[in-house]
Amino acid sequence: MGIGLLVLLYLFVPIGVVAAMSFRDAGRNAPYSLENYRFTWAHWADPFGAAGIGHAFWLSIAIAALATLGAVILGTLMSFALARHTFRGRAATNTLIFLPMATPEIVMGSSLLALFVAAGVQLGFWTIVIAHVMFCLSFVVVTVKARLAGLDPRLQEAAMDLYANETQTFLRVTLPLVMPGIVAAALLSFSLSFDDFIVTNFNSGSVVTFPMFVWGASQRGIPPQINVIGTAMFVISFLVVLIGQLPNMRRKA
Amino acid sequence: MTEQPYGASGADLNLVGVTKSFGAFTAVDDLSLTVPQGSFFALLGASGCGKTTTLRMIAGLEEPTTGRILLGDQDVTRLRPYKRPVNTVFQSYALFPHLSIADNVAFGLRRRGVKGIADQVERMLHLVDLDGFGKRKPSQLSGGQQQRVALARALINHPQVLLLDEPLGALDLKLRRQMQVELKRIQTEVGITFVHVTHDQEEAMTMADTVAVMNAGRIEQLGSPVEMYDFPGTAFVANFLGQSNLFAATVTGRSGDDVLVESHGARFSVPAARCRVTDGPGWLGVRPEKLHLATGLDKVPSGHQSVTGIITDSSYVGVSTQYLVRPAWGDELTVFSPNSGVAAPLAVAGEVTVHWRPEHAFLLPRPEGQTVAPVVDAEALA
Amino acid sequence: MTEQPYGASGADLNLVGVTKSFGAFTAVDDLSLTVPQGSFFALLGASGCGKTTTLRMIAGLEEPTTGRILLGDQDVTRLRPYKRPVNTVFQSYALFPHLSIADNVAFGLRRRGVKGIADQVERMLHLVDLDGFGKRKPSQLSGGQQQRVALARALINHPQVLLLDEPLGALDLKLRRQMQVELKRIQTEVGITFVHVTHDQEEAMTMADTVAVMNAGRIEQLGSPVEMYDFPGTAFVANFLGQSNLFAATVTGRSGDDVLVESHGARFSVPAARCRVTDGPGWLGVRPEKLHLATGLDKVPSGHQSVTGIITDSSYVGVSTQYLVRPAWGDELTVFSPNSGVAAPLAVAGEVTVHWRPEHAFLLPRPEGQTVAPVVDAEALA
Amino acid sequence: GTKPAKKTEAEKAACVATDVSATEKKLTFSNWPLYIDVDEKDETKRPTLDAFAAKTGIAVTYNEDVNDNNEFFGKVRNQLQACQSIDRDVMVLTDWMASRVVGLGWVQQFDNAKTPNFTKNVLATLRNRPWDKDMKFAAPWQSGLTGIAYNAKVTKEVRTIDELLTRADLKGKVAVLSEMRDTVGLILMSQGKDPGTVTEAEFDAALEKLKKAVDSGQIRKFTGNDYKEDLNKGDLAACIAWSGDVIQLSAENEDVKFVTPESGLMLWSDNILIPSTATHKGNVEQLIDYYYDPKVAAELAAYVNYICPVQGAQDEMQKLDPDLAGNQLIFPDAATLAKTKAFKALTEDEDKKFSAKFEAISGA
Amino acid sequence: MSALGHVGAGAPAGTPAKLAKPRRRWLPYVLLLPGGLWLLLFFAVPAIQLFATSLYDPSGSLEEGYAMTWQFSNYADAAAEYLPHFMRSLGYAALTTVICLLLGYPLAYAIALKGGRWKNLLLVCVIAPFFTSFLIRTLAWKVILSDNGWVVSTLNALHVPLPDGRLLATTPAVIAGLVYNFLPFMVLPLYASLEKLDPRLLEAAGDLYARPVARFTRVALPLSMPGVVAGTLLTFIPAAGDYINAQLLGTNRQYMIGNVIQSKFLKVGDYPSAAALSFTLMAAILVLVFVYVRRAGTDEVL
Ligand SMILES: Nc1ncnc2c1ncn2[C@@H]1O[C@H](COP(=O)(O)OP(=O)(O)OP(=O)(O)O)[C@@H](O)[C@H]1O
Ligand SMILES: Nc1ncnc2c1ncn2[C@@H]1O[C@H](COP(=O)(O)OP(=O)(O)OP(=O)(O)O)[C@@H](O)[C@H]1O
Ligand SMILES: NCCCCNCCCN
Ligand SMILES: [Mg+2]
Ligand SMILES: [Mg+2]
Repeated sequence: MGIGLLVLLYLFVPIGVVAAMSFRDAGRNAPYSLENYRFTWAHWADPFGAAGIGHAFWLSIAIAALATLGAVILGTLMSFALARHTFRGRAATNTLIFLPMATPEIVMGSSLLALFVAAGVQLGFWTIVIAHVMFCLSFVVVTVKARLAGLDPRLQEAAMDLYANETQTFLRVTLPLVMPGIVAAALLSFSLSFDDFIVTNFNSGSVVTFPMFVWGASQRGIPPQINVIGTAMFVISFLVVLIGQLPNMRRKA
Repeated sequence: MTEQPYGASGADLNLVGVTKSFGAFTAVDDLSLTVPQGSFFALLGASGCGKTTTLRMIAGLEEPTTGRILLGDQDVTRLRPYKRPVNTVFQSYALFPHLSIADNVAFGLRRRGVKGIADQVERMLHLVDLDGFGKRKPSQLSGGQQQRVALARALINHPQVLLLDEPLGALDLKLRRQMQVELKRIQTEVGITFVHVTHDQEEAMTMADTVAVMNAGRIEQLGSPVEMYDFPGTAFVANFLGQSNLFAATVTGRSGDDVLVESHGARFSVPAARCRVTDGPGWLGVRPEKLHLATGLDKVPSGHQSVTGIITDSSYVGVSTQYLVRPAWGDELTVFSPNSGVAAPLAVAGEVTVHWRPEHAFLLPRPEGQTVAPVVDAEALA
Repeated sequence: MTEQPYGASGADLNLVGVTKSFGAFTAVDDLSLTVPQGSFFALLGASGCGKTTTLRMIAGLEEPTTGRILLGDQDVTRLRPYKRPVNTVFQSYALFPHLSIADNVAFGLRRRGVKGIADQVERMLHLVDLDGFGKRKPSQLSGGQQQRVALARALINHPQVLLLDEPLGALDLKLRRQMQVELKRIQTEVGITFVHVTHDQEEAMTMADTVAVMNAGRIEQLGSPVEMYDFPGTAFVANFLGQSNLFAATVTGRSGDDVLVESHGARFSVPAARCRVTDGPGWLGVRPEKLHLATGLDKVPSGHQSVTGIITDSSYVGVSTQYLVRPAWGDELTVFSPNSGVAAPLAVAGEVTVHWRPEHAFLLPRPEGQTVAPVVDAEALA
Repeated sequence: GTKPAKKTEAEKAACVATDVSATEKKLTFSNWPLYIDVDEKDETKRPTLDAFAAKTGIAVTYNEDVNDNNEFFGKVRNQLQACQSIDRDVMVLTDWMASRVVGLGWVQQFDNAKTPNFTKNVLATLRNRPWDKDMKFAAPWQSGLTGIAYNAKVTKEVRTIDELLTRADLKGKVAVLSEMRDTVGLILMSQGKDPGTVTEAEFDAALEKLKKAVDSGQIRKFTGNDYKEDLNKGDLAACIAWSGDVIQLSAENEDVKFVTPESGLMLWSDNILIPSTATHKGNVEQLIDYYYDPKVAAELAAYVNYICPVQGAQDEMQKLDPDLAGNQLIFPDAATLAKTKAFKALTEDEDKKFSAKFEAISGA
Repeated sequence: MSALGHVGAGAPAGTPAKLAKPRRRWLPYVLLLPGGLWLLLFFAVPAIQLFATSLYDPSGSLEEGYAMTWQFSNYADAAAEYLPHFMRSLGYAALTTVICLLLGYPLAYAIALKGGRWKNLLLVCVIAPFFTSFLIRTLAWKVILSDNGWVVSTLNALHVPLPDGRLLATTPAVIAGLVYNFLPFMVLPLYASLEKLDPRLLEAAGDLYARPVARFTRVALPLSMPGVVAGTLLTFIPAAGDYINAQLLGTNRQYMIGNVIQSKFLKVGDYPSAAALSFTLMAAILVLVFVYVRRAGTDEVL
């Protein structure tokens, strides 16, 4: 238990630094460090104050949302097929789903780039979305499949027994029950997509996502707003997940 | 789409030559069965004998390999489950964990687009004694309460047939007895056909009008519980429906209305009306509660038949005391002696005479060479 | 480090004023208890009354809030579980799914660094009738077999005390009876102290030398099963250990060795030796099997006491028939009539006289104002 | 296999995007960090650019996303080759890379008639360069010098390249540029060789010296413009750096200092280029013309402290800040220029060979 | 959120559920079609094309074009030249995985078995930092580990030996960055499998004389093996291909194969050799994964 808490603390240390930096009052060319610390609210008052940051941020949010949507829909369908049916080619499909997880991002990113270029596809927003759906897909399948496999098939039988046809059974029983798995998969996808740099960097063309903005900033001087957004993302995600969990926690309490 | 006449005056449930195979394995084997409308039918049998499979075929959750299932004169063999006027109370309740109790109960009516459900749900919850529980989630109920929700959820649809798959299996003894009374009461009140699967023969006997004992995919015997207990058809049934003392015997002849048999060197008689075989090998059987104990041969009432042995164990179970008596040939006999306060308990290791009235014995078929009665071993079959 | 003398000649297990609280809730309340070495002790009580908590404290899996636990004269209250010569057979078996049966059984010995284990494991598997199963994984065994592995795994360590937490809870009736016989046999053979927790009072009674009935964290009564059944100490025990018919009564006086009571306008007597109260309100109790039925007052044997009523239900359970009889004042009486083939069954709705011998009745304390006997409702407590 | 990337004339023509400047008053500008003037009080404002917008009505999206020539080229090459838009109307690349891009036919010509200031004011040394004889492809943005920078808070003065590459107290706290011409050029000069006429043997000898420093752990990093952060923080004690950057940094952090190595400085310039797929050529022409106005050029130079490529800017500077007008790093005189060298224009073959050797030491 | 824990932990025991009978044999194919096509088109096809690229004549260039010469020697050359980088990548990834396991196990264990009603909250704590961009976090590490930061000065004051007296731009810094960034990929699957661990089994072990250490090694660890396998894979694979940590927190003496591939693709433009390196890396990882999964004895891991 003690070690566990220490590890948790370790996870939080950099977040603390980011939060501290978000309140730091310093000039454009001041060193990025906690020395000569002066406090200010200014950056929080204007989180998108640095040129390009707001655009990059909303772009990343949009990409993550679309990629999550795509991956969750495609992945959920696939996990239903894999968890509920036996068919020829099941093993091959499982392998196809495992492979992207076993492939380093750099390999995925570069090969996809080669494809887009060869096909003459204009790199940019949509190529990023396509790439993100691709690498989130496997994680969705694994997550939803696990949930489905733990689902009692008798519940669906009970629904059919109670006059629900196949569609109603799916909508009224199966889907709500698999929902926690889907939500988890969505959260995972969102964070994977929102945070991705390597694959995105290959396939972004001239579009600048938030991680790419950060990457660029790290080379020329980091605007404090980056820390504001970093901290805000942490707090918001924490609250969202927490609120989602509240009913659950109360029940267990 | 032609809707089923839900809750319409029902008709008998008929299974005609129904067989279900899973690959090479036959789970239900050419089963034919009639369950009269409005009756309480119990299916009994060891684990794995095909009870659940039979119910699932009636519910439409499994399709028979061959054979037909009829409700009145409608053939429902290939009807999808949601089109049958049949509902199931599942072994594990299968309540929808994401829905409230009221929504669970309302589920079937909603699917059929019935209006004004709230009232019906309330009445149904009242029937199963769960007023005020509508808003809770299944996980907030105790096992017994969940069981009643499962029942309400099925009953509210007024099915022609209600299937119950070991609905009490998970409850402890006390709660189980309580629920049995409840179930029986509800069945009498609503008057629909119940097909009840259970492991517990005492449950089957207290509740059912008709009991069927299944064995390896077939019906071994079917009848009223009293008759079947009193005069079982096979050694399997004799052992499965309550306990029996069975002696390997051989018919030696006939004397008037009695069949004479010899067992382990002793001679006994059984009324011909209580014999399933009249020559060759047989099992001579007597129920433990039909055996009486006497402290000497002289104390045996006239007309009784008897065997002498040593008491090897006695256990007091409140209502009665169970004695094990070992006769000269070894196999122990079980004797239930009621603690009605009439006789004093007997000591272990003492010699006693076990006696019974010939008309309480029965003679059942015994395959040549078999000398150990077929034991009901759920494990071996599981 | 001083090792425990595993399997050394044991000594009595003593619980002295043991209390266990979870936050504000007291699960076990100032419990004192002595279990003599080598005896078979059963703990009985409704769900949630603190049985498991008691066992867990003995095993060292839970620490008492106050009080001491002694084995002989060694205080083990704060000893870590792995240092106690105590083993547990868990309710759910808790077999290690990743280990073979043999490795499961060998687990305890291995942890203690014992050599030459193979032989012992084999002997132990033989004892529980599982020769040849050593190589299998737990998931490849049936429930009953798993139960026996759990037993073997504990027994092989020759603990001074073996704790059994509803080990038969998950089995069906038939298998359960079979395992009860097995357990009792093994206990007799190895002669170590068994503390057995169960929900099933029949189980407790057949197996135990001493039974303790727990209620809300305290011991309500403790004694030999026969004595407790025959003359329970409280209405709770009377209802929990078997069934009882309890009439709200009031002591009206005394006549020699008999206490006179009045109930629902009728007058009865109970021998003073069978009265737990001698004035004020009381519960007049008679066991269902001690009640007899007569078709008229004139058929009641002299010296018997009686009540007349209408038969409202009869159910045939093979061994006996259970009648419900409603007297003038309403509350139904339960009567078990053995099917020993002596009397003919009685018809529902007929009038009968229920009678009993005064020395089969007992009189128990009744709090002023209570008119409904405390019902054992597992759900309400769960 | 794949087709050659070099475009035929016909392909080049086919690839040039239509100019929509007439209807779209905007342009996108990709430049290096620390290459534009910023309002001291409001860091989101860029005075010269804002004035340009005010004057012409053209809104400029300004991105500081060029960190290293190779890196930037690597990012856009696929699109430019496939004749796809890179969403940029201006990119600023160093001479050698500009020459390469021009050679590949990936940029469009601008109309000299529309950039009179440029034709008139560009420094003589930057006219009619071999790869852009007609001055139609590239307009120098700034020129600059490569030398040594150090952080006085962490180390004492670093005077020579040899010190940088060997001084023990600097071990692990030194960065050199991933820009081969800068790093190798300075080393060549420290070995007494002229980067303008470098031979393969000389190049190899210089690399040898570099390799020793890498292997000994002296060198912490090969950087692009990103040396700036680490130098500023003091995680780098000293590094090879670009003149204007260091002067800008020292304005806020006086510990950061620029040193002219005794063996000399590298001289280069960075050029405005219009990608062939850019759709706002007309707007860019206005931008070029605007920045070649000596007054604007002086204003910019006063902030970025690079060598101003605009004739007449020195006079304007005189009015603005006489100190700066005399600064040799901004307006070098002949004596200063004599101490600087430019790197030889490599043939494609040489470039490939040298780059590979350099990359083997730096990139991995 | 608890379902998040299932990531990579594989399906729980039990056969796939089947409803009635498969009346519509085509249904699974229809369900698989969109996702399957997506993967085929955007994963498999590019991979195959990348493989083709790896066999181009390396003397070509972007400017000149490449010729397909089935140049298998690209692989030999890549392996020969960059063997140290391969070894470093695999070594760093292995070390990272081991440290993640050592750190992640107690954390997952504490959450799963001791978390009680705080379980979900604690799990959120593990995940939430990862919504702050990975680069921002890594930059924060640069601040923390800075040569002039208080961590280094404290360690120096305590005379803890540091490589060259610093933390940043050293192997430990790169490993620390990798560990930090991949820790959740270890914790989540571990949590998922530990959550399923019946605490009664641990009690049973204690009851059977297992001391805490034996309880862990004999019961908890073997039973959480599927989680360990899934976690190690999900950590090892991306760590082996990473280049950001080495680039930001290391020097070019810490560069991993990812840095080489990245520079070949994006800076040098040597596509055949970049592709050959990519494929070698992928193959090496697949072989390792395969051997590992076999030896760990959990076949249906992912
Ligand atoms: N889908 C299936 N595939 C193969 N065999 C099956 C399938 N379903 C059931 N069986 C087999 O058919 C036989 C009958 O199963 P069924 O579930 O009907 O038994 P049961 O009588 O309900 O037993 P229990 O009392 O244990 O519930 C068993 O041997 C079982 O293993
Ligand atoms: N860890 C705990 N925290 C809080 N309350 C607890 C805890 N463990 C047990 N209890 C409570 O203590 C009481 C006794 O529990 P215990 O498990 O001993 O009951 P039991 O007699 O074994 O019941 P059952 O027959 O249902 O197994 C119950 O009300 C239970 O809710
Ligand atoms: N901050 C602006 C730096 C510009 C550097 N240009 C690259 C010159 C390469 N020799
Ligand atoms: Mg069944
Ligand atoms: Mg318990």
